[in-house]
Amino acid sequence: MRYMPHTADERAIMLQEIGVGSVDDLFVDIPAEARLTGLLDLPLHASEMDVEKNFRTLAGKNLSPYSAPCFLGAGAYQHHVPSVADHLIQRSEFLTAYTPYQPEISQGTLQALFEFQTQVALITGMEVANASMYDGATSCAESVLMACRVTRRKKAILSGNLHPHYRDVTRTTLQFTEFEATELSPTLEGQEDFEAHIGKDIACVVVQNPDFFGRVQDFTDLAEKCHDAGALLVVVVNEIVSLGAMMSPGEMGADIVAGEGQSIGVPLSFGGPYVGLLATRQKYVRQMPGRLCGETVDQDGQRGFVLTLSTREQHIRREKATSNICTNAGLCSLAFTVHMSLLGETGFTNLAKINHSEAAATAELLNALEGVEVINDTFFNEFTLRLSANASDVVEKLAAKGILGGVPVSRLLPDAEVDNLLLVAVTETCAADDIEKLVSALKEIL
Amino acid sequence: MRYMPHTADERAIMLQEIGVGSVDDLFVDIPAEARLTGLLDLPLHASEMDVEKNFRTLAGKNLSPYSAPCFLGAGAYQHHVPSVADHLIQRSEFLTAYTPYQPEISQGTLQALFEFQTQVALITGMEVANASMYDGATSCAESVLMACRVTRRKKAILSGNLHPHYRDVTRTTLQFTEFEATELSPTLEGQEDFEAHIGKDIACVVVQNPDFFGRVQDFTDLAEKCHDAGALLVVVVNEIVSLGAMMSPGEMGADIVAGEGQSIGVPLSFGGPYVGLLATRQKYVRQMPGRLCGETVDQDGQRGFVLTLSTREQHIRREKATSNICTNAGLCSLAFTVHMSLLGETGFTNLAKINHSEAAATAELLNALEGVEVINDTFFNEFTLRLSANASDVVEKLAAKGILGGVPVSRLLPDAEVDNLLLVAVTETCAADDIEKLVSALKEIL
Amino acid sequence: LETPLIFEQGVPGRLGVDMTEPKKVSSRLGNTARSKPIGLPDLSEPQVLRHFVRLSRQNYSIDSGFYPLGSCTMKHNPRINEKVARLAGLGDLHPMQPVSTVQGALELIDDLAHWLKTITGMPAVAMSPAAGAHGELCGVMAIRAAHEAKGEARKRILVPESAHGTNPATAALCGYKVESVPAREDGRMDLEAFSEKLGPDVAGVMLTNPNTCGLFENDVKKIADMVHEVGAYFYCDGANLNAILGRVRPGDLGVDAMHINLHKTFSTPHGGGGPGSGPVVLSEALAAFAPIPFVTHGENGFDLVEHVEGEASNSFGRMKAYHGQMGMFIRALAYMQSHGADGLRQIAEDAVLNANYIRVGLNDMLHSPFDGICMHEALFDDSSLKDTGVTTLDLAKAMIDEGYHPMTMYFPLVVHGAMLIEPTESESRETLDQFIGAMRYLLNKARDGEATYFAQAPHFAPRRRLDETGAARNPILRWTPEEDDPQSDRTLSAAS
Amino acid sequence: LETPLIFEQGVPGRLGVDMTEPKKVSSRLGNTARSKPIGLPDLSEPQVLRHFVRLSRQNYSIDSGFYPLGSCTMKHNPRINEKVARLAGLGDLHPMQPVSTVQGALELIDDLAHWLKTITGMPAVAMSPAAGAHGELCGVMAIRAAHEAKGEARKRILVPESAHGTNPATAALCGYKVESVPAREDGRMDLEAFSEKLGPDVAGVMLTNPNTCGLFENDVKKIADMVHEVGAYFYCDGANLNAILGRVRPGDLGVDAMHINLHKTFSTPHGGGGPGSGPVVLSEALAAFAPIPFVTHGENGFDLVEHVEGEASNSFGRMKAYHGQMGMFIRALAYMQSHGADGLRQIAEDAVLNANYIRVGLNDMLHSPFDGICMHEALFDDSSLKDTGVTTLDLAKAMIDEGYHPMTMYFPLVVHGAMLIEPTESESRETLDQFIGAMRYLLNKARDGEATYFAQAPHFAPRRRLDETGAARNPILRWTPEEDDPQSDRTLSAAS
Repeated sequence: MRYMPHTADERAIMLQEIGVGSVDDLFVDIPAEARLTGLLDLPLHASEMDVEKNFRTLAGKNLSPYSAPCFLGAGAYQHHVPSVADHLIQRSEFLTAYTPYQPEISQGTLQALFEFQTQVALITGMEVANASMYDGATSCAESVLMACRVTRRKKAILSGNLHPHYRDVTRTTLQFTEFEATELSPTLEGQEDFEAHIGKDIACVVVQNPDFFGRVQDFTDLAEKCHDAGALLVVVVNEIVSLGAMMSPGEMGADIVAGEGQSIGVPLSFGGPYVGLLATRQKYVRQMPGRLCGETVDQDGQRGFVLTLSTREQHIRREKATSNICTNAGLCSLAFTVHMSLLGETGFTNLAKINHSEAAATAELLNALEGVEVINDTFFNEFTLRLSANASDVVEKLAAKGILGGVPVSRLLPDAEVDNLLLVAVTETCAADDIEKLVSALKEIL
Repeated sequence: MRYMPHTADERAIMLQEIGVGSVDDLFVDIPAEARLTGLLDLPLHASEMDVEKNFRTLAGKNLSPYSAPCFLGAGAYQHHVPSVADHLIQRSEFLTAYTPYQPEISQGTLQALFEFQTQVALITGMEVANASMYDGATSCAESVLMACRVTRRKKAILSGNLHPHYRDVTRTTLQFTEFEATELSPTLEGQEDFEAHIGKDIACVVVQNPDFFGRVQDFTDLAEKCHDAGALLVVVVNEIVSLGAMMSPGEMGADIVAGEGQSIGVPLSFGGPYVGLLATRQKYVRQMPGRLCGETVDQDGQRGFVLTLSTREQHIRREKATSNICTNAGLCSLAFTVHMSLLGETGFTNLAKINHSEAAATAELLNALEGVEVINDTFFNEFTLRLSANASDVVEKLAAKGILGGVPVSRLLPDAEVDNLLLVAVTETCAADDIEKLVSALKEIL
Repeated sequence: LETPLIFEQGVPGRLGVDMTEPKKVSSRLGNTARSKPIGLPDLSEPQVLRHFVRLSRQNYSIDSGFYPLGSCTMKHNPRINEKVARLAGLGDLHPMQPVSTVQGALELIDDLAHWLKTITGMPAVAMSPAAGAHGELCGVMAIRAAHEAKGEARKRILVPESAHGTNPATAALCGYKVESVPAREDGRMDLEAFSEKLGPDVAGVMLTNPNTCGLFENDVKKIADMVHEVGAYFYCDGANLNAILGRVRPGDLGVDAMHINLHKTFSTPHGGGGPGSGPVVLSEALAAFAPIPFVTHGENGFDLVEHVEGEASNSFGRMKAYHGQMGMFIRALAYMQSHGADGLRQIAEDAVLNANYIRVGLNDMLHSPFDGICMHEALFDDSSLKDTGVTTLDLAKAMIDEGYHPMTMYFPLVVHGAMLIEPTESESRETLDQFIGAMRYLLNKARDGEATYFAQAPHFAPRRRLDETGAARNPILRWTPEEDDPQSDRTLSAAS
Repeated sequence: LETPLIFEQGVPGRLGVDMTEPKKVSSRLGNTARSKPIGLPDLSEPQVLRHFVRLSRQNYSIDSGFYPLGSCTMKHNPRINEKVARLAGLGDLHPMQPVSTVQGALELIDDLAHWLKTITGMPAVAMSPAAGAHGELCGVMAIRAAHEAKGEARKRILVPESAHGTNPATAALCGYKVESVPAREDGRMDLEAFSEKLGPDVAGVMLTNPNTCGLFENDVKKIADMVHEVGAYFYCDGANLNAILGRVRPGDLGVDAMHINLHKTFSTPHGGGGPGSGPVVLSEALAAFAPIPFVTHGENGFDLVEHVEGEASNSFGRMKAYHGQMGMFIRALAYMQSHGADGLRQIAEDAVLNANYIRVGLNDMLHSPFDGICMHEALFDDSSLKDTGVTTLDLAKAMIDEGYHPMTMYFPLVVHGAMLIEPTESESRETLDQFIGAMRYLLNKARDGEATYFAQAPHFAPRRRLDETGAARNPILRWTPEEDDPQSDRTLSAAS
């Protein structure tokens, strides 16, 4: 086996040094009746060549969005990731390093995390951010827990237009705690009436911007109402590119931003691993979950970085920790940092403008089709269509033509009466002829 | 432009520091009438995303041997290259380093070259090797020039079964020198009669093993005859994997080995870049072309490596240099070294055995088909078929079925009457079902 | 050479990514358009590349040296795994593609599930947890859901003293009271104490096996029986699965739930802290409560169950967006296929062999708190350093100068000044011999009274020892532009 | 940490690559089967990976720092080029596939040829030369073939003193006598001397433009006319093409042949010494003599001409196996497309801007042998170091300690103690300022009489100065096993 160095001779010598007769003697603590004697019922070891073939075969059974016009969004977005980002996360010193608990030999990872935290704070308009969470949905759930700790209250209000997965995960996370969530119903039109629910027992209101249907809103008023009631406003952003063109949640008065950072630097990868963002105000930092990297100096007075505030974490606080989360999204946050560094102010804002203008132009084209209506008054790079036919059927027909035409709303909201609704995302990766193909295919189908 | 850092403001400041009014002032030495005023008639700059798309489109117009059963050889062989090799040559410190003229900060490249030279010397059975040449064909031509320098004679004899490209390149290289080559005719059967040509004016005899048709021979006798006449024996090896199973040229008495190292570590890449090997006896080292890495010590007595014997090279000897070659195959030789290190003695010899046994088994299968005859008495992993039809036609028909079935001999030897001959190579990458597909397709076609 | 922060570099207007001009269309952003700058620096591509290459060179990594890091299973990370994870048609799939267009992806998940179930001898596996701790959460939620389905409202979870901190943190997140069970003299859980704490209000026990002292809990079956007898469930922390692959199946030991750290045991890799992936294998008793989504196999190929209804009606819910850490699944499956049944068993054998080789190589100079054979990691305490003035921390930092990553220190908590060394199966005997030699050299040096040398270590790292206390007291968690009002700056970084 | 040779590691039988067992078949090797071991070491995959990662960390590279290396054009190497070169269907094509299955590959070559012809304003290009020197060989062979076709047997090639050493070496390989033309005071070729040497037996002139002093030969058109007047051809060494991209086309200057170093101007990259690629653009007069193979475009798409017959009947022959350095073609084309017509021109402008910025930043402390504006590189001589006891070499080695690769030294030969600095367009003003600062610091230090410091430099590199003389005197060009007879060992390494 290419990954293991010992030859039979070496093993024999080592056993002798240890003073046992056989490998079995090393496993005597395993109850005799449970010890396996034969091999597991699995294939034997395979060469690298064969392993590669196996995966090529599996890959061949999928339709790659790289070879098909792709208009899929619903919380995960196809963007062009510069090759430098993927190259760098494969560098041995990043890829195969451990969690930077030994700062003297981990400044690379640590400084990159410090830069990540700063970038996330800047784009969200918040004061601080942590070193990443699993994904946007878990970040959302953790934000609610955090808001409950901060306010010492037990109830959260979840917007009906929060991504259904985020709502599900928050519900799942809260179900065995002392906290609970009031979930509003999805609404296609008009504002949600949060006021009716905000009371002195409310820890936070959770909204999403752009929301699940793609609409964008200014939540400044809501933030004020929350603060008046002593509650926090949690703003979820799962298309982080939108922040290049939109007012930041911080500007709107958000107290916590829970974001999905996949759009920047991270491949779609069938849903994971992604990179959860969590940003907040400096004063809440000790209630914040997850890992934090801080600036300090070494013995010689040189600037350096360390993981810090670990007293919030499980290693020390155990059952009193702020959260049970122990890892972060490591390489994904590094990819985010590299991609964001490449974009810079100029690139990030321009990318957002391109996404928005392409989406706006496409929406107009589609809206002009018979049997298609764009229901959004506002949006960033994703909008909802009402079709004259069942959206799932249409999507299947498009797929048969090699087009990934959108996400049927009913796939995520099966209980709502939304069978004809289709989410369509348009990013910089949609070329003019991709859009043309979609338009003409929809013409044929509808 | 993402690769260039200056903004317009910066350029203006820099021009001011330099003391000129405009960029044009930096180009005043160009004759006015030749200065370009507008842009070249070429597309404007493109984003990384668009560039990637362009190349995906081009790639889509080719049939990848990864997705087709592939039996092509004729001097270039598909082998599985471990992912570690390709990963390492992409490491910044190898990929973006300059030629190691500053040894203090180039020990990585230098030690790898020293290891390369040793590996090549070991597998060819020679005493020393250089740090690589452009490819096997140029290495062959340089070997002839070297033999002429060593023997101070002017004539070379080229086997008729030398790869036609190698013969062509040698002819091209010699054509304007004082040296000349006698080219024997290709022969499908029997031994070539070198003796008739070896005289006191002959600098070297050049043979290939396995030869162009795939046959293998022991050249020990020929080496003796050459040495008796004061000539050198040059042995060309373009399927270097064969050396894992065969007597080395050194054992046979070769004086120079010119090899193509592509099989180890280097992708097919439509013919280049490859890695030329050149190995010889220590006593001829100062007549050897190309770069050499040698062991030495630094000021503190630590072992280190440097480029050495540069007095043979153009920087110093100018028109009296041993050759005009200035670069080596750098990254390709590194890939070779990594792959060979992974293989080791056990792996390299086993790889050769697998190639040979797969080829032998396939030859038997094919020989049993109607209209197919294997003409080789001996071979390593490639052999020649005599078909009952035109080989080029058969190859086109196979390609239409998605099979890369072999190389028609007539593509390389258009003048010989060999229209029905097909070269078939079988390596470890040919799976059982690939071979089955070839067999059944040939059954259908013939 | 010092590497400034990315924010301390760049010039406004410089480009690192080329793009076309945005189309001119009327904005659909309503009243939310951004009016203020963000404050990101503009750099060219070469600058960014060089910045991160330089940063990386300040890191230690497995590819550059040995990591004797107990409890972390820092093993070789094969490059083929990275390669296949990036294949077109795998790495680039959108999670919401029609299932008809992702049959290969679903097959892959199903295939990985099969390997995990076979390796552990368990009937079911929940694939979506995103990391080990997330897997723990999954397992304990399944336990709580199972109790609730039976109408039982149990209150307590028992956890051994030596447990990872995530165990109690997880139990607390599921509303359980955590009770700690002491260890015996031999480093295993005290069965008597355990038995005393066990009762009808205990929901489950969370045990790591092999435990964090590197020892196999040889009473594990008895423990399982006791747990089941009171109607509780047995959660096994799978962090140390590496030691027993192919030698024993947790399912045969009575385990009800166990998470598997794909980034440890199956090398997906660590990546400086993530991403992880923590599928959870479940017993028959808990299988019905598994989270959504999961893959099923029907007439028309593979399908995804994405909602809590029908066959998922007992599911405790959804743990993350989409279907799991696919990128890690690909790498783990490639790793498993590469090893096969024979290689997996060899992993465990060589990991345990290597740990014992180190134990024996050092046990005349370092004291083992527990006698006899260890599993995949060798545990020492700091009694040998007594009176030398050198602490476990000092010794660990001195290892850096010898070219090694420090071992795990001060964990498990049950051992004084603990040093936990896990070599993994990846390392050769030469490397182990060199490491043992270096450790012996340092221990001799400590005994020779060179405490100052140790207190100053590391001497040759990119940084000397860092002021971690200061960092925590006055947390500076982000860069702030200098031109900002220094007052507000100070407020920002000094506020608690 | 020292890195032993790969041959000093490993244990026989260890595996770095897994394979199946060979089929049992009767051998077809005749009497050539290997009977002796080769002597290669056996290592595991992690060992090999770690070995080369460690080696790499002893290298300087563009990605880690600035390379002010004159005449070498060490610019940014984009990663997208590496990515597209590895696409399935490009990087994995076999050169002998039926042309019907490689239409995209042939289109790519044709497309690159179009870019090269347009950039240089030349009607034809030979794609197959494998490097710059190989390209020179191609160009001079075409010149000789053209003369021979006219029945002329010319004897001499004229080369300026400042030429790269490959120029005379190449001319010699084509059977020409090389004559050197001196430089004028202003660093350009002496036209009078040139005119004197010119005559009907001159086959051609080889000129580098911009020349190796970093200056544009402003008489170039006159030179071309003079050359053509005597029936000779004008070869231009394209090593410094970077400086004039989009500002002037060699074809408009009367050039007959010029090689293009794709690994320099188009960044394919250097790779520690290769592989290169050196296509040669040719004038109408020389086009017919181009080497085989070449791509043509017919009714059925693209085709390859692979033999010297028909439309290739004047070809001087084949220069290498197969069709050229395809891997480099892909990277170069990606680089060109990324820049476009506007970016290519910007390259030249910024490269020249940067060189002049350095020239001006140092010219009060270092002496420029030639006055005025330079092109893409700034040339200094060592007169400023006179009496300091510091040589150009010492200064260069001291630059290593400041974090820089040394500049090019002692080239061109026409300048005493030459220092040739080529920053390229990739570097930012901040980097140039830092570099100028470091150089000024060192020059002040030299003037302050710290010659010993310089003589000892580098102090902080992986190695101190190496004994190059010893290496050449007693060349040890390979590892030899220690168990070998020491006598034969000595023989091996000491023989001349």
